[in-house]
Amino acid sequence: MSIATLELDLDLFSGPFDLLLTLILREEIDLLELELADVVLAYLDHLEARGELDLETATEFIVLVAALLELKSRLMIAGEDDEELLDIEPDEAAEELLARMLDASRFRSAAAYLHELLAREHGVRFRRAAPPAGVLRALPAAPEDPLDPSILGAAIGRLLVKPPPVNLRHITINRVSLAERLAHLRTLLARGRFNFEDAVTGADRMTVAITLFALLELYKRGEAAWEQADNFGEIHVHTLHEEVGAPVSAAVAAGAAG
Amino acid sequence: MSDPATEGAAEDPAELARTVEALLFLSSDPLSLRELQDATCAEEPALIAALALLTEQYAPGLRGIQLRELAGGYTLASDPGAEDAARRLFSRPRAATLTPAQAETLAIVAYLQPVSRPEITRIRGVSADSAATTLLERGLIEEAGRSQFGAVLYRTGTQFLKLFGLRSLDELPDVARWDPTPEEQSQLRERLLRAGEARAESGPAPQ
Amino acid sequence: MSDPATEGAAEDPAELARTVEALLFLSSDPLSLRELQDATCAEEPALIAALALLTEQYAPGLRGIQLRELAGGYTLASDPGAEDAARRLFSRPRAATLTPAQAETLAIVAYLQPVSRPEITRIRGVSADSAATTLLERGLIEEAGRSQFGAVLYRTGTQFLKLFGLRSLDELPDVARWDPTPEEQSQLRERLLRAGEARAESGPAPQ
Repeated sequence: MSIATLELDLDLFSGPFDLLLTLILREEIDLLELELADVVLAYLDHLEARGELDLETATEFIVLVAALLELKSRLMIAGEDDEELLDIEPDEAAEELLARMLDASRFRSAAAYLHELLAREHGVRFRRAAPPAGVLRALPAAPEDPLDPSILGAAIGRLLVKPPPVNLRHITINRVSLAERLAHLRTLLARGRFNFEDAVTGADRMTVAITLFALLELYKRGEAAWEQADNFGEIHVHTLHEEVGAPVSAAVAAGAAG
Repeated sequence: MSDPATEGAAEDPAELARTVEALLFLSSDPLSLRELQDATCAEEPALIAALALLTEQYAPGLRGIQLRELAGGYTLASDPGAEDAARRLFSRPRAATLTPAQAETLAIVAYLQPVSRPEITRIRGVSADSAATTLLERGLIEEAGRSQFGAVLYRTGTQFLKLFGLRSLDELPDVARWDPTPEEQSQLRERLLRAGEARAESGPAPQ
Repeated sequence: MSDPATEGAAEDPAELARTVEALLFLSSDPLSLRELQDATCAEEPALIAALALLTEQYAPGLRGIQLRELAGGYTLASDPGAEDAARRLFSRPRAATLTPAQAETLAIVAYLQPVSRPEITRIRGVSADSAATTLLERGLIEEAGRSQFGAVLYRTGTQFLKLFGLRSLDELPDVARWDPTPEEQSQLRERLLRAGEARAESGPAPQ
């Protein structure tokens, strides 16, 4: 499993871990009020119930919790009623954040460069075909180290697993669903771009949160991206992928509406 | 699609010949005159002239690649004179590993053969194109005709049994050992398709 | 393996060029000088002469096929001039378009390889899971063992160099080239500070 789907049942919040992160980033949940120890305990409970340690998930969890701790300690210091600290802290915090943003910006530029390289290769295709039958037949009988056929059975076993049904009822009280918000955003996206605020006009906090979650989902799937010129400024959402875009999305939206 | 520039280009026999050459190079199946015409938007006489030009360029003995006219159309193939070298090339030892995507695709072909590419995609929930092509290139799967809907069908290839040290397909391990819900009665194919579709739905986006 | 007939053949540069051409046609991966040598049983100078001959035959503008030096070897590829026709024939665009998330993930892997998924997430600030999965699926990145903490490590593979037209990773420019200018850095710093102050003023810190 991914750490994103870890179910939490805390005083302040119940739902999956990644929704918690979203709400914190959106400042819908005050990180200062959240007992991070409870999050860690919930994860340990989950590990115990599972009976095995998935190292990749564990690493991801530690990174995320460390980030939350860092953020929280920063908030706590900045919140102290101390003029001097207030003067210094944002400075240092900014330096740290700046270092991270520079790192991210470097690789965003590198990504843009890769796009250029790819564009330069536009229209260059490679032949991909099986070798002639005669050549294949003549190949040596067996590699020295044959693969274990059980990897094939195990692969089929994995493919037979059905996903658990997605259920967000406990946090949405059935009024708003991720699917519905996705459909809503895709309908708006059909226009090409829109303002996030317009997508949630008059909505309650939970709907806003689920809508934001839906937007993250669209971003993850390469359907949408956004720009925000200033911190706390307006969020402009635009469509990303013409290929994945209009027709299918429209069909999904229509299906969800009906 | 067919803007004036393309149309104009199609008039130049040398340029049309280059385009046809590229198409024949890329396609692993023979291309009919009709398919070439649709792709190049050229008139039939121009196309025939281009093919004549290519036939000259690929005259026997000139190249390591031959232009052949088969029942199904035109195709490029390696010169048989290079077969010894080709055999040496393909028998060079290579790491006998499979990526997870390749293992899944190969398992689907092994247990369900013949199986179509769209079926593999439905079961896996993601496109299997890259994995399937690599398996084809390694001779682990091969084409086995077309389904009634025209999709390419796959079965395991000559290298499959060799890679796993099996004598026959009967030696494939029984899936029951890894079955998460052995109580289900329906056929393996049905169950795989249902599970794949359920996974595709749980992720809300179209693929 | 190397019977006298083959040896003799290898002496004739035109014939060797034909054999090399056939091998390049058959192989989907670029072939290194070494691999060509092993397959043709030719001496290196003869092989280099044969490749020079092929390079002439495939000089730009002559053919619908290009001879390219990519990913540490030689390979044949279609001429971009045929792309419109190829798209009509295969009814799909050339495989590789990248979403911004995929491009960023790929850039991080290309520069920092081997690099783990949590590390990619840390740099990007958002999860790289689905982007990494797609890149894996398309063969642009591959697994490269595990970190000391057990996280899967990624590196780029041959497919990456091929599709991006690179001979080797050394051709990628130094990542420092994209460091923001001092002015940009100070602008960014100021903006961060302003945001921090805005927050300090507006947010009555909860107890």
